[in-house]
Amino acid sequence: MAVERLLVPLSDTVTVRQTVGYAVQSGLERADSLECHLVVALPYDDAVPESARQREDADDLLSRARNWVEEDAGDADVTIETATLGADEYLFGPRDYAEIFDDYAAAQGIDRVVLDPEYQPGVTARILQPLERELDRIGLAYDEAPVERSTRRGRLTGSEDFDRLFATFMVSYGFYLVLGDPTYWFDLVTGAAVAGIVAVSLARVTFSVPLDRVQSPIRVVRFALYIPYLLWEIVKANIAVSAVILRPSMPIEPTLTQVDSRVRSGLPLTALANSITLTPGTLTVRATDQRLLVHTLIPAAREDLFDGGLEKAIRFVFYGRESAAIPSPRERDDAEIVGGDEL
Amino acid sequence: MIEPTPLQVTLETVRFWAIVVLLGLGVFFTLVSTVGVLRLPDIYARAHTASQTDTLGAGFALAGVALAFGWQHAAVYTVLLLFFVFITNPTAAHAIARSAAETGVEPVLAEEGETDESAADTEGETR
Amino acid sequence: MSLFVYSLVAFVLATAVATALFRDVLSAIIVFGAYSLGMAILYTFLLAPDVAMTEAAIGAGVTTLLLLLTIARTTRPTTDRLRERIHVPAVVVVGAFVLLLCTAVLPEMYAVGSTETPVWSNPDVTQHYITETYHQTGVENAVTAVLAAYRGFDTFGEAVVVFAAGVSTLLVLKREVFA
Amino acid sequence: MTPASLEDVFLVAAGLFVVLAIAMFYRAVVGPTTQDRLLAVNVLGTNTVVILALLAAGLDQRWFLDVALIYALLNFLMSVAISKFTVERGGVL
Repeated sequence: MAVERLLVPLSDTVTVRQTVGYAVQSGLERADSLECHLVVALPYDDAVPESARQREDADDLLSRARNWVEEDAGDADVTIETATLGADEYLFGPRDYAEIFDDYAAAQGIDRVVLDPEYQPGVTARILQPLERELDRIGLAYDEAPVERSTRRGRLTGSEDFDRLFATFMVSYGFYLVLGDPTYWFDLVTGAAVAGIVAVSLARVTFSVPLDRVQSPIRVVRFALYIPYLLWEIVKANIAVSAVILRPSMPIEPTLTQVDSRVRSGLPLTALANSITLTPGTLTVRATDQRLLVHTLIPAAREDLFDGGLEKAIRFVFYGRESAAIPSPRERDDAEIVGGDEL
Repeated sequence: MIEPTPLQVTLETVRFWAIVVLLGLGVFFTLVSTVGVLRLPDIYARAHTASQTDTLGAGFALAGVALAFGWQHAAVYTVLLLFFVFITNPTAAHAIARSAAETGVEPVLAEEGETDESAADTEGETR
Repeated sequence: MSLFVYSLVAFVLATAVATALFRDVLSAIIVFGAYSLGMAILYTFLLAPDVAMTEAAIGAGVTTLLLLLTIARTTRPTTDRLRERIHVPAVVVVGAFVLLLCTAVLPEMYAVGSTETPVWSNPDVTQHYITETYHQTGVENAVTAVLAAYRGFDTFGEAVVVFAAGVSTLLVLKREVFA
Repeated sequence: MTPASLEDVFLVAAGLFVVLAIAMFYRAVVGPTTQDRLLAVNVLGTNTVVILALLAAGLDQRWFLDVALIYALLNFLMSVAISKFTVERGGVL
C-alpha cells in the first residue's frame, strides 16, 4: 500500500485554507493513504521580545490547520504530523527557508511539497526573492496549490488602497504647498491636481507594504523622536573621525564587519542601513536580507556599531518600545570582523 | 526711523555671531572631509569622510542660511533642502560603495584581522 | 566677491579640460556632471535662474542618463591609458583662435548688469517695440512678436533643427529597438 | 558689534566652499577607480547645493533655493544611475 507523504508549509494568508484542502485532495488521488506534514517556519529568535507571541501564533495556526485536514480527509487514511521549524537557528532569506524544508523533507522521506502561492514565511517578515527559485535550486519538488484568490488589482477600492492613496496624496500635497504658497488659491488647486496624479500613479510604489491606520502614524511620531538621537550620534562620530583624519599620522584602522541585524527587510532595514552610513566611520557596503556588510574606519566607530545603539533605536521606531530592549549584536554574537573576501 | 532698542541690538549681534560660527563649523567640517577624501587610502575609507560633507558640513552651513532668513518661507525651503540631502546622500554613498564592491575593488584593511594577515603572508611568500 | 567668481571660473575650466582629456568614457561622463554643477552656480550667480534650472535638469539629469544609455547600447572602449594624447599643434591653433576671439570680442561686450546697454541708455528702442509691435506684426504679445515675427527666420531655423533631431532619433530608435 | 555685513560673510563662506570644491576635484581627476570619481562628484554636488544656498542668503535672492532643490534631487539621481550602470551594465533605467 502506497503512502504519499506531503509537506505543507503554512503561513497566515488568505489562501492557506484552500492550500490545505488541495494538499489533502491531491494526496488522496495519488495514493490510498496520506501522511500530511504541516509545518510552520519561524524566524524565531530568543533575542527578540516578540518571539513568544510569534510562537503562540504558530501553534494556533497549526491546530487550525490540523482541524482542516481532519475535516477534508473524512474517512480516508490520513496521518497528520505538525512541526515548527527553524526554532533553533535564525532564518534570513528564502534560501534558508528552502534549506530547512529540504532537511525536514529528507529526514521524513517526503515526496512532494505543496506550496501556498501567497506563502510568506514568518509572521511579519516579507521575503523579497521568491522561495520557488530557491526550491528549484536545491532540487526539492514542489507543487503550487491552484487557489482562487481575489486578484491584487481587483481591490482598488479596498480600504488598504484607500489608505495608501490618502497617505501619498497628503505627503505630495504637503510638499507642493511647502514649495508654493498655502494661502494662494491657484497653488491649492494645482497642488491638489498634481497630488492626485501622483497618488493614483505612485501610491503602490511609494508604500509597497500596506499601511496600518494605528501603527503608521505612531511610527512617524517615533521617527520624529529618533531624529535628535541620530543627529547627536552623527555629531559625536563626526568629531571622532575628524580628530583621526586631521592627525598627521592618521591612525585609521579600516575593517570590514558583518552584522546580522534584528531588523527585517524593507523600510526598517533601509532606515538602519542609511543611519549607519550617515554616521561617519561606518558605511554599509551591502545589505542582503538582514545581513549588513559594514566598513568601519576607526575602532571607536566599530565598537559603537557592535553596541547596536542605532539598531535599538530603529527597532523602537518601527516595532515599539518593548522591542527596543534587545541585546547588542556583540552580546548575541552576531557581529564579526571579516576579511576582504566577503565582498 | 525708529531707534532699535538695546535688546534688539544685542539680539542682532548674537544672531550675527551665531551665523558666523555656524558657517565656520560648516566650512571646517567640509575641509576635514576634503582632506579625508584626498588622504585616505581607498574608496571605502573615502566614502566615510565624504559623508561628513553631507552631514555636518552641509548641516551647519544650511542651518546658518536658515538662521539668516529667520521666520520666513525661505527658511522652510532650507530645512527641506537639508532633509533631502540627509535622505539621499547615504543612499548614494551606499550605492557607490556597493558598486565598488561588485566591480571588485579591493579594500585596504588594517593588519589586525587574521584572514588579512594570512593573506598578506602568503602574498609575501609568493613574491 | 572676486575670490568667489575667479575660483568658480577656474573650477569650471578645470572640469571642462578634464572632460575633454579623459580617455575612459564613464569617467568623462562623471566629470561632465561636475562641469554642469559649476555651470549651474555660474548661471545662478549671473542671475539667470531659468538657464540654471535647465542646466541642472539637462546637465546633471538627462544628459548623464542619455550618455549612459548610449554606452550601454554600444560599447565602452577599454583603455589602459588614463588620458587622451595631447596633439600639441592642434592645441596651439585652437588656443590661439580662442584667445583671438576673447581679446577681440570680450572688450566690446557690456558688463553684466551694465546700464550702458541700449535697452537702458536708449529708451527709444524699448519704447519702439512696445508701441509699434502691434501695428507692424499684428501680434499682441511683444515677446512672441520678437520671436516669431522680427526674428522669424531664426526661430524657423531652430524649429527645423529640433524637428530634424526628433526625426533622426525616431529613425535610430526604430532601427535599434523595434526592428 | 558687527564688523562686517552679513552678506559678505555668506559670500566669503561660498568662496571657501568653491575653493574646497576645487580641491575635491583633484580626487575626481586622479581617481583611480570610477567609483572614486563618482564619490568626489557626489560630494561636489552637495557642495553645490550648499554654495547655492549661501548665495541665496548672501545676495538675498530666494529663487536660488529652487535651483538648489532641483540640484539636490538630480545629483542623487546621477550618482545612483552611474552606480547602477557599473553594477549591471545597461541597467540604467
